[in-house]
Amino acid sequence: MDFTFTTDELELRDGAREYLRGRCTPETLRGLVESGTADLAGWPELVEMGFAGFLVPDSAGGLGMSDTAFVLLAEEAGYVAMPEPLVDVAGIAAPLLAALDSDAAAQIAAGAIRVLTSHPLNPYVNQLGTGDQVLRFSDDKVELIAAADIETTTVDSIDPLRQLAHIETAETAILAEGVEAGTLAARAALRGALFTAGELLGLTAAMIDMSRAYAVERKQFGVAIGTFQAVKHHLATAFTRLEFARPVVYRAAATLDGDERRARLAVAHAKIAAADAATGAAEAAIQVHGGIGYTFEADLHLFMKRVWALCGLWGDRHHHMRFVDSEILHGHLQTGPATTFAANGLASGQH
Amino acid sequence: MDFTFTTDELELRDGAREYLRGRCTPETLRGLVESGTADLAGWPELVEMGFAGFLVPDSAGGLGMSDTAFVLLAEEAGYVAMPEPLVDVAGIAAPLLAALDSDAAAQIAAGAIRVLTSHPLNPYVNQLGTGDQVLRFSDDKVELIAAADIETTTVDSIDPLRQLAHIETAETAILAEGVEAGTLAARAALRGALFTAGELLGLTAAMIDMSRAYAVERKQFGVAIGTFQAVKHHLATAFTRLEFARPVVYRAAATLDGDERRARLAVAHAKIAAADAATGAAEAAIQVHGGIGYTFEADLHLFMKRVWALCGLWGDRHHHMRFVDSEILHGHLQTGPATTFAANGLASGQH
Amino acid sequence: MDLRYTDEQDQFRREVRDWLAGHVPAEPLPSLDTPEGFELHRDWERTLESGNWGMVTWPVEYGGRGCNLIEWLIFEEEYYRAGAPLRVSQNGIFLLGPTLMEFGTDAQKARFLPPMAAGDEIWAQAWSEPNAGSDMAAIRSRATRVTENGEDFYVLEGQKTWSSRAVFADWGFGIFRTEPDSKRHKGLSFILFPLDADGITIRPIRQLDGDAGFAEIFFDDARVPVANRLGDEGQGWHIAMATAGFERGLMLRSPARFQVTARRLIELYRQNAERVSPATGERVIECYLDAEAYCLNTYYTASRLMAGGRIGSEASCNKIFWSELDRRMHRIAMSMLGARAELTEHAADAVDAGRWLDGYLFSLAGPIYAGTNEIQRNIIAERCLGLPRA
Amino acid sequence: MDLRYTDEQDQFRREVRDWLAGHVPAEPLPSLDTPEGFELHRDWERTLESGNWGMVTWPVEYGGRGCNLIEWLIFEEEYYRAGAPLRVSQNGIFLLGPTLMEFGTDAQKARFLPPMAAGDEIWAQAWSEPNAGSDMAAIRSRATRVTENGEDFYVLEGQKTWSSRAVFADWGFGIFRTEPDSKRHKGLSFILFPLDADGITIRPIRQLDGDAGFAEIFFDDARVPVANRLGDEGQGWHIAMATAGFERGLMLRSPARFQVTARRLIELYRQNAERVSPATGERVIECYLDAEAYCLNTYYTASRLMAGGRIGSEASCNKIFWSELDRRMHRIAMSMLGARAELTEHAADAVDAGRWLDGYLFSLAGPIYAGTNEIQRNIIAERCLGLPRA
Repeated sequence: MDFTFTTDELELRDGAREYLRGRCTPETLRGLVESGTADLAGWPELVEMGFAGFLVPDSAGGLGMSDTAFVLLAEEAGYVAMPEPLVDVAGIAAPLLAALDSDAAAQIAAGAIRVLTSHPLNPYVNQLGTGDQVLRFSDDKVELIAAADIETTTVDSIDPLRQLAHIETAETAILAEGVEAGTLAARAALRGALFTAGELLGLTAAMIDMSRAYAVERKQFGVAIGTFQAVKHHLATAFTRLEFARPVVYRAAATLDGDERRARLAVAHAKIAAADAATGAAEAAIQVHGGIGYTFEADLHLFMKRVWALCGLWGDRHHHMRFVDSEILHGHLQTGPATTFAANGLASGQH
Repeated sequence: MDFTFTTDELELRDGAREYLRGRCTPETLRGLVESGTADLAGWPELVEMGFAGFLVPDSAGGLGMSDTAFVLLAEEAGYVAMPEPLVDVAGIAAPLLAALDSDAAAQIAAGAIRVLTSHPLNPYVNQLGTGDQVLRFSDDKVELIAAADIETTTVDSIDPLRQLAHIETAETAILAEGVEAGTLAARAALRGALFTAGELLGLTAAMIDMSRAYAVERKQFGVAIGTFQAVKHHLATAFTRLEFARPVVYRAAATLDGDERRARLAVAHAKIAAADAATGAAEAAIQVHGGIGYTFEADLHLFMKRVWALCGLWGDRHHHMRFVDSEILHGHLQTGPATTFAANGLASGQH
Repeated sequence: MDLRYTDEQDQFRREVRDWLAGHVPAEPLPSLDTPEGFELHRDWERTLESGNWGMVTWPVEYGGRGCNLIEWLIFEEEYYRAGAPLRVSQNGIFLLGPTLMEFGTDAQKARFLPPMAAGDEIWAQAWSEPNAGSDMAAIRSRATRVTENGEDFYVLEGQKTWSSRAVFADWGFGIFRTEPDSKRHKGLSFILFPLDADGITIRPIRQLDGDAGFAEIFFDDARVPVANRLGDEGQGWHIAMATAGFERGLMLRSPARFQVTARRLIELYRQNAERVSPATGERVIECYLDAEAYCLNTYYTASRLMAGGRIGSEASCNKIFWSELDRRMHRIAMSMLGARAELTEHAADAVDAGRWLDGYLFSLAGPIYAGTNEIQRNIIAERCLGLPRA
Repeated sequence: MDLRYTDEQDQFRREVRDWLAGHVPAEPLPSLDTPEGFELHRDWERTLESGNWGMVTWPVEYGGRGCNLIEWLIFEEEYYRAGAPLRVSQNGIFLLGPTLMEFGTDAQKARFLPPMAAGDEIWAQAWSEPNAGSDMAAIRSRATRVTENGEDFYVLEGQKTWSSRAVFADWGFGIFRTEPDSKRHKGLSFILFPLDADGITIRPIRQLDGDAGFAEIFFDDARVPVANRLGDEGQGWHIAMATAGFERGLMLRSPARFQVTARRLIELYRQNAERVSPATGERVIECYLDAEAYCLNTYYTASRLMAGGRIGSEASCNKIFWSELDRRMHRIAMSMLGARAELTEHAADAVDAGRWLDGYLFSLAGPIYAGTNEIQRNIIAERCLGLPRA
């Protein structure tokens, strides 16, 4: 039982943090918003940082890192509200293609291609650009489709850095069918929800930090508003929720490959906890900011909007809550002390 | 459309208030608790004040007041945590017996007898004393039973001023049977829930007032704790809930005799709103009081305990919420602007 | 207590309902924070006034019908029931109008009220300044009195912000420091100014949805006649507080608005009942009950006011209640929209044409504007409950 | 990161489980706040110690097993899983014990730790004073150093309150002003005193359930040897803060406690599923998830501490989280009990022998004691987030 990250993982996280906070600043995002397009010209640099091949095995030119470590990376991407489709490409498509022994994994790691995802849980594809490919999951097929073969309709999101599209297509390359396809789609959904939860943790931390900074600087009634207990308590509550959501998300990452139902339950908890923390923090943040938080002049809006979008992705709160309900209230999963890590240990009365 | 109390009603309320706050002080209650029994020797005085016959017609020696006015009286009784069974005797039994042309109504008004209630919604009879009678409601019978004919088992409540008993009996006088009995039981339930909601409003106001007084007086960190924003906000929130629960309860009283389903819905709302306000105020009050609120040394505990008891009486939150659910989400009752007072006016699209 | 409408009240309701049925635009108007939408909303105000519905509670002489508060509530119920457009003139008719009635001279009333009711002059509020948000007394903008060619003027200098409607409106009102070295609440005066005056510059502020719902107003040697001052010199704070009272009080957020939202929320729930989590239905019911409670509380207050009562600091409870209810209703709706919650009105797939998202954005401002809910809770604690100031 | 227990950990769990299965009383003990219950709980502590389970994390020399934090959590899980009695010695073993290890002399450790682990000396805490509740630095009780017959004593004067266990316990600990005119955090010393000493009077305080769960302690010329001082003179505040840190930190409320409550809540829901409102199930699930989160957070923190990390102000988050979760779980349970919620353990009809009511009462104290949650939120805001003090 060791619930810590390795030094390697933490160092990679620190490197990613330094890089992302330097490159993907609020000013950068503001520039992208003003230019009316999420310019993704920065992708090659992300590839160079090793992000694209983060989960691709060494043998295929990737970093061969763990899902746990990828959660840390997703947190950092969330913290800067990074617009690039990191979770799609590097978190879902790359390791899945690698597991299928597809050359595409190595190509992703090398930056030669970007593969996005289309999944029944998500009605749209995000950030689809010329030259990209789409891994499309459905009940009985997993297909790889070139952007060139796709008819798209643009769909407008409140998040100015999300570029959504409906896709329609006929020409596809089928990667898997039948039961295997269902298994792959379920796995993609788990990873999608887990890593999105990671991004939400990062967004939450960012909103708390920017609200804290504002509360220290902004004066009303002759003092910094951060001296008011109501402001303190809004942020302390948001901070507490975040502190307690983190280990929930990390646990889900660490047990992703264990017992299937337990993994599904852990991911459901992770998505619910991270989304609740993020939604609450967004409302606390705008309340602390006051009027300025309601405008394009503060950075906050970009982060709140991303939160609202991500809450609905890879299964919303209802979707995951219904699964927990079916297992806990209406199923037979044991609860209580000594059951939390049950599938990995003694516990749950086997003894 | 006139949503105000009459001058008469307000004057009666003010008289009751003055009387009750003078007679039923926290010291009185404390004495009753220490003596180990809710001494109800004060009942004749309540009769003299006209409380027992409040809803009994003039012709039978009562005050012939309205249900609306009785809610105000129940509020005052709640404000002082009065232990006597006012709602049972004067709010439910007396008017029901009067409507059945029973002599018992006049006897209640005159103080000759006290009639308590036993109802399927409430497992116990409260404050049953020698010489009292019990109006027992069941699905198909309404019976009047003398205490002398009742076998009782005492049941211990956390509220030291509630004296509960299981009752069992064979000898009864049947007042109504079949459909009529069902109607009477339903009416008793409406009145019970409504007037209990009134008591809860009074208890809520009392808890807010005593917390306010404590917050002004108690010093920590060199200042009155009422200067702290967290304390202010706890009480402001409780006060706001109370302000918005009051008209809900008053509306239920004013429409008790109107359309049956609407009346039932209004009472459900009243009980839910008053119980929620009271539960929230109790938690705010103990938090503001700190340790002292957790003891017998402060008055607060008597009021909190009464709240916890009353929340479960005459249908708990679940019971009433399920009714609202059946009407609003799963029924066809119209909602939206112009439907609130619908059964009394144009509205709901008849035009 | 009699909660039945009178025949006259039913008759009035019928009249409103019939008129609205014949006049409310079939399609929702574009946002009033766009140039096109603003003018269409102004047209709607003119249509309303053509039926003499501009502001029914005002005296007949100022374009009203002299309705009492219960009739006003009936009007509002029918207005929201009919899905009629937002009132682009709300800063004027709901805030400045009542203030003018109470503090204005006869000349001011005659000059300003009729075009206000007619939609010919749309008003912007100018309460806040960059350093005077929730701390409204920290006002720095100055109005210096000068006489030129025998005429008395105020020269306005300074900056206002969060001025709603200011981008497209005709007139603005706000308080200015008329006594040079005065502090806090003292030495302020309430002044009306045309937004197209020389020396006034408007800088639109883009709000969450991208529209310019409010603006900064810069004053640089802008001159207005002394007759544009409402009330006495130095009485500005007192008048502003009365106006803010109207804002927090009965009229700004009539219950019908929230009852419409609750009804739509019930519909949304029914459409999604199969996929949402078990608690959702009850959360929706709680919203419905609270919208009802808000309606009941408003009728209760209106009845008491009509019987000679006064509204006091408990108006702060109103502000807290409706703003938190509105945010909660939209939060629940957003949750039910799931992966489509992020879609704007421009997306073909957007549920209910993006109104839930739009409403959620708007609801987030509720606990902030017109005095944050933190300030309102302080007011309740200090003025209604007598807790000491810090 | 590897969230599987090792074979050794599984083996340890088996050992705990087997021992408890053979020793935990079949019937729940009476409340430890009654004379009879207190002694039965003390007996249970002796039974525990007989199996060497008194305080497994302590070094072997003081009656422990030198277990690490993960083993401690496993022990706690099995302890709560077995339904074993509350720890009447908790003020000693969880608060004073760790403090003694850190600040005590070897002689103090040898004198006090073994009887503490054995249940032979039960400790009461004496943190608060009538005017020093959440404001712990407002201590007025004095300890004046005197020498008589060549021996050095402290003469204790003053009053402590909210002293849990003090009615029946053997020893108490608290901080006293050793420097006469010192202010606030300065000039305080941490002193241990026998509750039966001359000059010490205990007045029981009746708590919500009617039992005397805590007491006032009056000191009137009570003398204790100087050797009863823990740490240096004047270091009292520093030591008390460390002790309070333990109280808010990992050990006082181990996750198993809340996981048991969550499991019982799920059972209660299943028994009442037909009659409760639609949202109840999801509210129960949210509690279950939060109890899991609390468990996960504890393992996460324990792992970090074992890897050399330190626990800081974020311990205040713990206090907020468990206390609000506990109150919420019991509030929901009370709601499900409906008309039987008011019944005490003495009522034959009481669901689950009145434990829900009892637990609800206890849970209401959670957000108050060990520093109110308001104070905890201030600490988080100021120390974790760097917001300025008022």
